[in-house]
Amino acid sequence: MDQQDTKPHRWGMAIDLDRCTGCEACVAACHAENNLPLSTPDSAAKGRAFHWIRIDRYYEGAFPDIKVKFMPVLCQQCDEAPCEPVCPVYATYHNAEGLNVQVYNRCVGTRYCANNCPYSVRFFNWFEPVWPEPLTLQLNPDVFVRPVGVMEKCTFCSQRIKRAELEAKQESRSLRDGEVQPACVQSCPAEAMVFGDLNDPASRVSRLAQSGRATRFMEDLGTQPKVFYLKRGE
Amino acid sequence: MATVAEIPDPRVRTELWRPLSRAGSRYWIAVTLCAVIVAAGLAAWGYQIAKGLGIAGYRRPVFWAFYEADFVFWIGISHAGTLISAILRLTHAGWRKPVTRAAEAITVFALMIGAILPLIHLGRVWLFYWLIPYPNTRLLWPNFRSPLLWDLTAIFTYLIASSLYLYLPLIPDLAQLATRSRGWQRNLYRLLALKWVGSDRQWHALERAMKLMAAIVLAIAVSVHTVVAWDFAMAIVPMWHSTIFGPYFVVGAIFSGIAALVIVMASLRRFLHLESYLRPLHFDNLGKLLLLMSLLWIYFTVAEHLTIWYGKQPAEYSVFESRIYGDFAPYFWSMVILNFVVPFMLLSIRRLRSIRTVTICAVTVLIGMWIERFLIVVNALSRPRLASAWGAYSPTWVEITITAASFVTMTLLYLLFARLFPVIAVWEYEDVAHG
Amino acid sequence: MERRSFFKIIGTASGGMLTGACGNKARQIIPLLVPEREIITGAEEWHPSVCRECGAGCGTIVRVMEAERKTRQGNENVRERIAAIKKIEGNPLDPVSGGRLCARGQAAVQALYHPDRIRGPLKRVGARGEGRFEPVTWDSALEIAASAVKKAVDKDPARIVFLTRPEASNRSAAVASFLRALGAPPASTTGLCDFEIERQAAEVVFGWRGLPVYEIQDADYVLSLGADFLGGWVSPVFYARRFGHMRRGRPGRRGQLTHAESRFSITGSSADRWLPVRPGGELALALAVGYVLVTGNLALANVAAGLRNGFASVDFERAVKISGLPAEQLRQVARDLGRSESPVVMAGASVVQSNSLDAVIAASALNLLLGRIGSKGGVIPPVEASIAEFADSRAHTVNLLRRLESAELVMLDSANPVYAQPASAKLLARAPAIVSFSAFIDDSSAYADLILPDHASLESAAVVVPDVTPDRALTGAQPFVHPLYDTRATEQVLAELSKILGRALKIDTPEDAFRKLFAGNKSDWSDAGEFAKYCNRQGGWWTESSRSAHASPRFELPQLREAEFQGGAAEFPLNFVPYPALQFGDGSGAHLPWLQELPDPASSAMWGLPVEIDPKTASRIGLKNGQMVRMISPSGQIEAPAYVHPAAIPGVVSMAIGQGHTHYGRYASEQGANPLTIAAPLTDPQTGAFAFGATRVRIEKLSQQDRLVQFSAVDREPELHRR
Amino acid sequence: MLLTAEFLTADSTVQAVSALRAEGFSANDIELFSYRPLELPEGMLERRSHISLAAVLGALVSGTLTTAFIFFTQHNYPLVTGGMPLVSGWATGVVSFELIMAGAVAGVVLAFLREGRLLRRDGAPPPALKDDSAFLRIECPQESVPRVVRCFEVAGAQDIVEETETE
Repeated sequence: MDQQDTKPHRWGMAIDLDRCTGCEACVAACHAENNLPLSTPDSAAKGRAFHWIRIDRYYEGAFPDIKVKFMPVLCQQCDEAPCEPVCPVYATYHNAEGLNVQVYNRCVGTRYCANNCPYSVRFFNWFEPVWPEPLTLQLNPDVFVRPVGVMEKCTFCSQRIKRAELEAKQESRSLRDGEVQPACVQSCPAEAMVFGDLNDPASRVSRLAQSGRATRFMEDLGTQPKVFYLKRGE
Repeated sequence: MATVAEIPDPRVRTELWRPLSRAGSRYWIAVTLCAVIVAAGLAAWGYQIAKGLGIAGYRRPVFWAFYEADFVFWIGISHAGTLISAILRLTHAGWRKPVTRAAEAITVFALMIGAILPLIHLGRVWLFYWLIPYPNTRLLWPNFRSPLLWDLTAIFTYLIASSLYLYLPLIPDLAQLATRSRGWQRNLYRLLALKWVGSDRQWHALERAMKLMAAIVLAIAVSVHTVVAWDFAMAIVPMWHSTIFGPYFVVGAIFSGIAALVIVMASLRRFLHLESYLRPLHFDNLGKLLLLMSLLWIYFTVAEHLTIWYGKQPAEYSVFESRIYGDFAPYFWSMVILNFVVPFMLLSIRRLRSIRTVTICAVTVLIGMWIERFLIVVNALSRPRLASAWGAYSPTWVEITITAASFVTMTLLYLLFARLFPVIAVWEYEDVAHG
Repeated sequence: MERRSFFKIIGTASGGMLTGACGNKARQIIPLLVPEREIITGAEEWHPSVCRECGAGCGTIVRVMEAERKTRQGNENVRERIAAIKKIEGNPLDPVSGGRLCARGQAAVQALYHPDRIRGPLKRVGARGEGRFEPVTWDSALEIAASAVKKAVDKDPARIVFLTRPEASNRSAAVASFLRALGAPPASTTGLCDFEIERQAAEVVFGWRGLPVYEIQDADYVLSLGADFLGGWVSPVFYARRFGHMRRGRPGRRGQLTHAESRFSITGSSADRWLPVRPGGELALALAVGYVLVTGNLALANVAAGLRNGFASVDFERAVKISGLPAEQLRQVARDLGRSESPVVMAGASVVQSNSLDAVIAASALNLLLGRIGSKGGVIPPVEASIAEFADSRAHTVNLLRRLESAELVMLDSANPVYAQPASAKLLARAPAIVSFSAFIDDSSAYADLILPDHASLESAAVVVPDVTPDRALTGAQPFVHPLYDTRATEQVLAELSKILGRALKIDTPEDAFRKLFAGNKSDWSDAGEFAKYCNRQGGWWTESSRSAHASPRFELPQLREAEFQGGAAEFPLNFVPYPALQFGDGSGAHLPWLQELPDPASSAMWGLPVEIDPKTASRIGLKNGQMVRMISPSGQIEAPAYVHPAAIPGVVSMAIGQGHTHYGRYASEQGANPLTIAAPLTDPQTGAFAFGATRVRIEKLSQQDRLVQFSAVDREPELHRR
Repeated sequence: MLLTAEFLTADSTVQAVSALRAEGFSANDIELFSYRPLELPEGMLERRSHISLAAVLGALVSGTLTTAFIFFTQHNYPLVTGGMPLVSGWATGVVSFELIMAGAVAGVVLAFLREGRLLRRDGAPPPALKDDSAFLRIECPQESVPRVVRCFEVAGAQDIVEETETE
């Protein structure tokens, strides 16, 4: 019998801003994986477009000494998530693996969590999502299609975690580092994103999180995010 | 020693009860008009439930907007009655007597409206009962850490307490009315009179109960609006996360409550011909109160904004800047004019203080306070911490209809109330008029 | 029936670079098609495929699962269980994608399930360009097509114009042999994103056929000159992976990137230094840097005298002036290049100017000065094509308008000349016959007399020789889902046409291609069938191959000259730079909703692309974001919303290519403006490539404030006015 | 015996009450009926009230129940929260405060109903109140009737009704 996981996983991510090119492959990957509702020009203009992961861009300086800061922003899966205590029905809560989970079925749509998220990564289903046929054929059966009135956000591709864990269980082994990859991490051409178990000190993400370049986004708020950003170098 | 009142003057009763027996065609036209608008509001809500909240102007990042502003506004208005009448009752302010019931009725109606608005705002209103702790097999349980649940309990308590607070002193009047009316009204009054016989035991119990209720309701009212303020202040949204939001909201609530009361009184005086009961004295006193609250309000407003300006924390300052100099500046400055400049100029000069000016100020204050609620909700949300998520909100016909309907609901409820119940406590009034 | 079996590749987090032979789970034979009755609900299968959204030829793996297809047959709603494609990822075995994939590649699944795909052959009923068609049967469609071909052949086969995509594949081979059989000239491309300039320059400078491979992953200093290699140039996934490695893949060593381009592309954004060169000033920049290298003794000693003298005789002052950059900055770049241990210069023309070929030649020559040919972290020759026949059949750029002028028959295969060069619309309108193989009614197909729709690429068998690859490569795709509609693979249609015309045409399937490879190579495999099976299963064949690190330069250094522009500077004060958008490429990705809603990296625009104007010019005209402007060039005018781009070069306005399709499905039709509409009809004289950057414009502010839909409207962190 | 007398002025009512009290009748047996509250001199008809006690009791009961309810149900509720505590003192405090207040209100109202003898059907029917008079009713044994009547008449009662208790 192989060794079984004794300690729960604590999933985390490291994003190397020195590698990130801002190419948005992760954004497309997320749409493809997670059945994000399609926007239309109208809905996008009204601020109803969905991007669980987005590339924030901030220009700094003026021509010709100008820089742009690209930063992929997704749910930071905070350990002390501000979205959690405000939900009156426990629709957003922490699961055993430290993921900040949104239970779509339980959500009544107060949208308080979205207000209280300092990273603005939560999206609300203002309407029932529709896909013109036959685009529905693409929908990922592993991922719930969220109905109207429900909040949603990045899940760290929990369906992929689940699949990998089940597979490992079937084979009576523990998960290997890098075996689970959310869609964004998987797609990143510059390999700027690394996903893994923060409870495993040998995992790549743990080592990157320890590196001197690692910072967390708005750490001063005390949210204890599990996404680590590695600063750009010179 | 013994101060015993004179035997009542039947004229008072006749005058105060006149509206209950007579309703002209103008009344019914008004009721119909109001009912139509309220129905339109309900239809808009129904349409929103069918289609989704998206037909309103809501968007990321402004996840709360009109409905929440309306909610805070109406909960604020609800402080008209209970709080004002309780304060006056506890301080034995004799002039309160013709004012209290009018005020308490505002409370109950405003609370009813206010309590519905959170439902309108829900994404899945058909599941609202999931906020209530009840045994179930679906692992549903409300989160008592959420300020929304505090809200739920606070409003529940307040609605019950203020309804009873309105109802208890109404009982003697109902008992009298029961003897003097016919048909369904007689049955209604008799049912509601709870077999009141007018014994001194009952009068004594009523007096004791009302004194206690005044104290309790005062505590509840303060806590309710504090909890409403905490809906915002508990969140780490820049310009929401403020320690003075509790008292600031309470002050604003009393402020708008008095304004609403003045408007209601002015209307009652005009339409029910109660000139000899709602006298300039009452308006003058309420005008002074309004002025006091206006000063308190500007004090809190300055205190709130000055610290932000001086501290210049980027996230908060972004909101501040858009409010003072930016997109929201027109709203902010008109709010200051409506809530402070106009009332201060008209009310602080004694010569200018009249029923007309007090009423004008009340109207400006109501508008100003609605803008304040709108600013607090929308302005802060449209400037979240991350500039990349900033966005502008504009309402659609849905929110506008529902908001309009909320105001008309108040009118409608008042129209019906004034038709069914004496808006001035006859027994109390007699007491003071001849005591 | 063969037992259904799984193919699955676990994405491995590769610490290093090329994850060529990472540990995979045991792979079994892929079934060519998954029989629907054998699909298991909830079970996933991964099939290898090849991405054909651009010419890079990334190997992919495709996730297939059960889905329910709803159709209407007569008056009945029919639901059937089919195998459907859920997701596309990079194939970890493939040296190009390395298991990664760009946004366009991932969105390709929407082209398969696009609601506006053509469902069967169509015959035009409306006027040319109107886009009204009626369905016909394949038999009659083939007949009509055959007679059109016959008519053209009878008249003059040289006047058959076949436009196809810029790739080397079984498709290009089929097209080539079809045309050869007719005696028609070879197929050509529409001239956008086909990198013809770079190919010719490599031939001239190094004597290489194909695109050079830049080993930036091992470089310490990269100067990329006009090559937006992270934003879509040549092989974006390939180079992004190498870029990542250059930056942080080598502990303690971080490569520097200096990027010269006349707009702030994402390559410029990711660079350590961006050199905002004037449009058309790339040649001057390359020559000036070379001049400093040569005169500052930073170049190799043993450089050919001609080259050395060529650079030494550059008029440095004038070159600096043309480039629009400070002289000191150019000197610094040259010093950095010269002093770096392993520098490399990437030469490209993401935006083609009238002097782009010279610019790419001069920039490539800098690698000769630095002695970076074939060395680690330098530039290495393209590998020998795995199948020469495919490589040889690649379509090249021609002077499109001139060709169309006299066209007797135009055939369109995934080519959209009306969009790429809008001036071709009126030529198409009067072409005697047009046959399209497009899967969508696009701008050009709207002119076609007949549409013989191709399968979506995920439904067809294909085998592609990638554009740029470190190893010899052949990447293939088997069809593993049934075609949704009554479409036919274009190779097959061409064969059928040939048959009707009485000529035989041999079409290579991936199987054939791999068998051919086996024949041409010694390998461990005992028989060709087993080998082909193996290739099919892993999605292709890649092998290390030796290459000669030798360059045989046979060229003269181009003379310093300014680029040509249409429009006088007085009347048209601004340079106009239309550029291939990251999300849409040459515009062919615009019909996919995921790409439409992908926020543009520069402006965050969704569902539309703005004109990017620098803040100074914008404030002079009084523009704010979203203000509609009219851009007027000597060739025409377009209207688009403005985006005040903080990093735009003053006097240079740019606009991404991709919107403004007249026809291209519901998501792209009549959406925004096509910047190429106003591009000057200038071409690079040697290659015939469309110099779409050679335009000058003026801008007029329009009164209306149209919609600029941005996901993030704020592009700077708030500057607080501390009042 | 129940004796009910009608008085036309407040003063005469007070006079009657004080006379009765001087005669040694218990405040418990005397009851006044009027359309409006009549203020009697301090201690003349002291009515002991337990309404404040009821308020405190109501508050205590509801406070205990609420806190226990929140605490126990949350502790026994099998909800996974990944370490987030289900009970937090501050939040429970806010909710408890509101429900304590609700309990106090309930206590007040229930005590009011009880002390005011509202909703009761027992006893003799109350006098039919008139606009311009107050009624004084006293429950007394048969032998005291003349004393009561005298007190009434001295104070100026209009009309004295004598009835035997029905139950």
